[in-house]
Amino acid sequence: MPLLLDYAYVLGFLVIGIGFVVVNTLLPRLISPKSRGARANDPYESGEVPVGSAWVQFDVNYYLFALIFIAFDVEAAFLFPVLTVYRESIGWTAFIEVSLFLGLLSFAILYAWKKGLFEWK
Amino acid sequence: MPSASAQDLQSWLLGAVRADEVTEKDPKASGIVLEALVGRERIREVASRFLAEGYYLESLTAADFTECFELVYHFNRWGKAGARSCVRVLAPKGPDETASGVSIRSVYPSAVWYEREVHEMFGVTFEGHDNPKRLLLPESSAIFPLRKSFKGEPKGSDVTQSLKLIEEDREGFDVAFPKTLVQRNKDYYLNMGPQHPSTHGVLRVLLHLDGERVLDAEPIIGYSHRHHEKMMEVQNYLACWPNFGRLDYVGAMSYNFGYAVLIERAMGIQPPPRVEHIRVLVTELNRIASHLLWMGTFLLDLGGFTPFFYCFDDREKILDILEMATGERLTYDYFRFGGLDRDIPAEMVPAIRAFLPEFKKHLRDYRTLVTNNVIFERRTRGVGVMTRDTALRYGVTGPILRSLGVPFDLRRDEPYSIYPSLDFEVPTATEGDVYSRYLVRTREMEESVKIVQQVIERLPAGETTLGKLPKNVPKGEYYSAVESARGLFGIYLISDGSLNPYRIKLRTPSFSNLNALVDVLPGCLVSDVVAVLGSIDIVLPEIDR
Amino acid sequence: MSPGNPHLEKNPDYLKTQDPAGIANFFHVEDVFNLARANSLWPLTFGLACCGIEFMATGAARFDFDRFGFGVARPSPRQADLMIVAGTISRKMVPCIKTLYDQMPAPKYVIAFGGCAIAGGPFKYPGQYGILEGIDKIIPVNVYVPGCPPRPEALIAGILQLKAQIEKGRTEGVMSPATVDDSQDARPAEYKNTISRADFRKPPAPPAAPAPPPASASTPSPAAAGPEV
Amino acid sequence: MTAIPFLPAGILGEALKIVLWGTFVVLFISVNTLFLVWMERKVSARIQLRRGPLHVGPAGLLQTLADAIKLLSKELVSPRRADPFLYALAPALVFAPVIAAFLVVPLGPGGLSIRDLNVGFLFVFSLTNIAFIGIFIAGWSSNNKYALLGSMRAVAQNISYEIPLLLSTMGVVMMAGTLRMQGIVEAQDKLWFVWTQPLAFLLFLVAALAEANRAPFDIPEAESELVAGFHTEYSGIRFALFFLGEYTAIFVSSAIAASLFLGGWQGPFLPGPFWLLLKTYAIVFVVMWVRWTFPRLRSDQLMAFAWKVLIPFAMLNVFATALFLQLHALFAGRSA
Repeated sequence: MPLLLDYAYVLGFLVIGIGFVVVNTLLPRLISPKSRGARANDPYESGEVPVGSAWVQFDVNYYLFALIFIAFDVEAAFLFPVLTVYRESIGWTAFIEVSLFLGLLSFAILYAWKKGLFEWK
Repeated sequence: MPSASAQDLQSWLLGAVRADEVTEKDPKASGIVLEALVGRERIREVASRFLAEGYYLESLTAADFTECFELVYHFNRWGKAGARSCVRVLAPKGPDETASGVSIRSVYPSAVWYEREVHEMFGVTFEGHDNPKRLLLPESSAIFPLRKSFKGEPKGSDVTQSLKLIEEDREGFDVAFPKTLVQRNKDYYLNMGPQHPSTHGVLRVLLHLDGERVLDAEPIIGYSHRHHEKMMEVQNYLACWPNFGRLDYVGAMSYNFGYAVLIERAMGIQPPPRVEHIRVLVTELNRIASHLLWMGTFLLDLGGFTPFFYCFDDREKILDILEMATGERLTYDYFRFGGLDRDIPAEMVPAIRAFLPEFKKHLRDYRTLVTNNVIFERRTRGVGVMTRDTALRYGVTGPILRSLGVPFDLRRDEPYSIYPSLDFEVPTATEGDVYSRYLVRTREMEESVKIVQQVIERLPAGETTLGKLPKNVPKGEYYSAVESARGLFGIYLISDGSLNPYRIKLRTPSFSNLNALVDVLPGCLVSDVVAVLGSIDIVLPEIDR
Repeated sequence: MSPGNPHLEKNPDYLKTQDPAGIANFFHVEDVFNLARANSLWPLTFGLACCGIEFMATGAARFDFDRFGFGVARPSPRQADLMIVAGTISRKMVPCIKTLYDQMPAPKYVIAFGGCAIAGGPFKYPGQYGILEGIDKIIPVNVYVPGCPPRPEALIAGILQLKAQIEKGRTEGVMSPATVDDSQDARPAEYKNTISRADFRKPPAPPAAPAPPPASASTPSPAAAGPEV
Repeated sequence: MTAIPFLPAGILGEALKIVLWGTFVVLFISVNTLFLVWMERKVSARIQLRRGPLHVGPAGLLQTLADAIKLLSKELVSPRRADPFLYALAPALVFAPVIAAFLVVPLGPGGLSIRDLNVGFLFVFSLTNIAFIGIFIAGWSSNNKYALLGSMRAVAQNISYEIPLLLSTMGVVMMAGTLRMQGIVEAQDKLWFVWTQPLAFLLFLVAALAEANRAPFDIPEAESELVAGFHTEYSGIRFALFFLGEYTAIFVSSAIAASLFLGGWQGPFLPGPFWLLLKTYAIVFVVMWVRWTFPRLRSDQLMAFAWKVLIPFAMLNVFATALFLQLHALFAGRSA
């Protein structure tokens, strides 16, 4: 039950936050004047006519970061429970296990480093 | 005194063209040493020869005569004085005033912009020029304004034409964005400017991107075109002063200087010593102010906000001092032919004396705050590197050229006024990247401080005017060049002896410096574009004129 | 308001850049909003020429218009309230300014800063081909700040003037007719005709040499009106 | 967690509590952001030889209120050729999670916090990640090129700095032995973790700066490059909501940093919430100070900095902490 209540709190806060946003975006429709002008709603690009759409294929650099992030984030999520109980379960086994895990993680970074992911061509 | 290579060139020219068409000129009176008239087809060959001798294309323009257009090429080289040569090509007028020349863009890429300008202003086409679009005027313009047959537009045409342009703009959007727009390719074009916080005015750079990487960049100029050259043709010589205050409003004193040198050269007069000293004094103070403004905005482009305020604070103090003499803050027209608008007030020199030590201390502050900042160094070192070859082919001058290790400074190399008698250095760097441009400009501020100190120590007393002068300039052609804060500022004047100029061509430094961007930007990241643009120190009205 | 402006004739209610809101001034709510708007004018980061530098100086350390709350200069028109047209309006720039003005959300205000933005300034001469003589021919202007360029103090005074106007509820700008009486007319008086090249390049020898035959349609002009060389 | 006596027990009571707390948090965020923006403008002015807001209200205090009311009364632009649903959704996605992050901030002794979740600040970080999705959607849906570039940068930056942020807290977790925020604060009653984990504190601050898109890591909205970055096309109150989200994120990050490293509400004489606020504002001040001092990094340098410098050091810190705890247990007599 307390766990469920935790989630109720989270949900409640999210709903309140979204409600705040919705109210705030509806209010100006009532109270703001509307501007006229032929190009009022056109996409802004320094006042010029844009050349082509903004929705194009994008550079692969960022995508690679996303991939390596997923690997790391999952591993970090694994690490947290281990570290929480690290103090209680102190002993050389735990230490070696954690070191091993970190060492493997470091190899991943070294690999990406070597592959030149961090230097944009 | 033509140098050795100038003599080589002269003898080569003599072999290439008819002997009577090469004349040696007196640089004291006309600003050039050598003049040649070459055949229309031979200009590319002549230009190649000039390039081989280490000359850059200083300016390319045209003049409208009854029989023909005269295409005027000025070549100059880095180094001591006495090299500026003027080559003319005749482009006979056909029906409806059409004429054509031969493009030298394969030799000097900077000619692309010059030829486009000549095309749009005179209607002269260039063979071998594949981009004959308008440069400064809107694409749909139907006029060739610098032709003498252009007698102005009718009353109210500014509004009708503006409305037409607005209409075209809207239609352009509807074409670019049809109702169902799905585009899935990699061609990513981004307009930076004309309204953009870091293009310093109304420059527009059309970037072709692959992700964050720049594949290609095209500067598009003309958003601040104020028809200075045509305007001066319908004004008398005295009325042209305000134009020079507004061309480069950040370093207006240098432009005043250029015009004063030009007209004094044409009239053969010599201003009194006090005038010369005050001129150098205010010009150097103005140069410091200009570099300060550059430094502030440049760091703003890099995301450092605070130096902007520090620099502007110092700049305000300089403006206060200059305001004592001129009464203006920005767009000075303080110089007069053979003199000054008025003498400096008594409290100005003490004010400068009080300002200089304080400013030197601030320069040290900038060094700790900016020069040694790790992020700043990372953002600027090795970025936007320009090669000497690029600089030569594009006619780059000023601090950008000096950051390549070329100590070319007209105050030293083509001395005017009292600069030869002053003790100062021409700072250079070697890398040619954004960081070295920054270093050169900061050290130039220190050198300017040195000059100001020397001048106030030995400021002579005396007259600040030559009295009444004739209102017209003797018939002939004149060229003057001075070192502005951004580089070489040249004025080419054709006088028919009347009360107003027949043709006046302004050779502005940023025009060439910006043009070289096309070579520097590809391969940069979007963030570097901002750094490189900032490091070039552009003032748009000076480019667009 | 301003007959003779083709822009206005095409869009008669152009000056109303804004359609009134649904609950306009219900319980004086509009007055409250106007008070807030007047005290929070965010200018568009936008300089055209010399006056743009003075605009920057106004934001910088000595003048600091953030004191009055105008310091949040927004580079995107979507977030700006006030367009300070600072500098000469070249015709190439006109569509861009109009677009930016359109893209600002209502309510929006315009300050014509400097002689050029007001009426062409020093770049106006009979028959000029490059500039638009005054931004108020294209978009409505709330406050004019004269000067060439005006001092930063003048800009602050101008914005405070605008602030006072908005607090009073006067938010509409004005437009001017397409041509005003002292505007450009095509007086060709100062425009020269071509001189003959042969005549001009002739070596400075005996004065009265016969003029060469004219090669083009334009009338051959005497060498110059000026005195002898 | 604290029982409020006059409330009915049971589900209804809890629901009422959620609503009351939620409303309080929204109000607090609004007022706090107004103050933070005012503070930012004053701090920047002081650094830049200016005065900052001065004439609207006493010392310009009402300046940001005027700004907020004005933004509320501005027209909302709906860009043509954009994705209208996603465009409207994005501000909510940025704003709502930040509110929820307030849940776990420990406010005072005796377990005083809105709801002390057992997963503690992991929850905060997972929520702030939702905000990045909002930022990305904002940039993508606008059909604006600056916005797209900004949102791409934002996502890449935020995922890159997420890792050092998490890694830098691991040392604290190991020392405290819990993920509960209250537990972590209580573990600092003798010694703040900033003394035992100084490297982690630095790393956390840097990573938090980047997570909040603050200078010198503000490339997603780099004004001089991308005009206004991902919110280029947003006007009026929608823009204000992004602003609100950003400043609240800074505030929450600072509060978390204060709780993790500076002993949270711990402090003599004064009540706990006051100490927390004081420490949080001190960190916020440092954040502002940094912003107005440094130029901006370039996007590739930013990524390289996270992966080449921050993450190795953070991992080293975890390793060193493990070793330290091991040796500490060895010499001080083992407890387990």
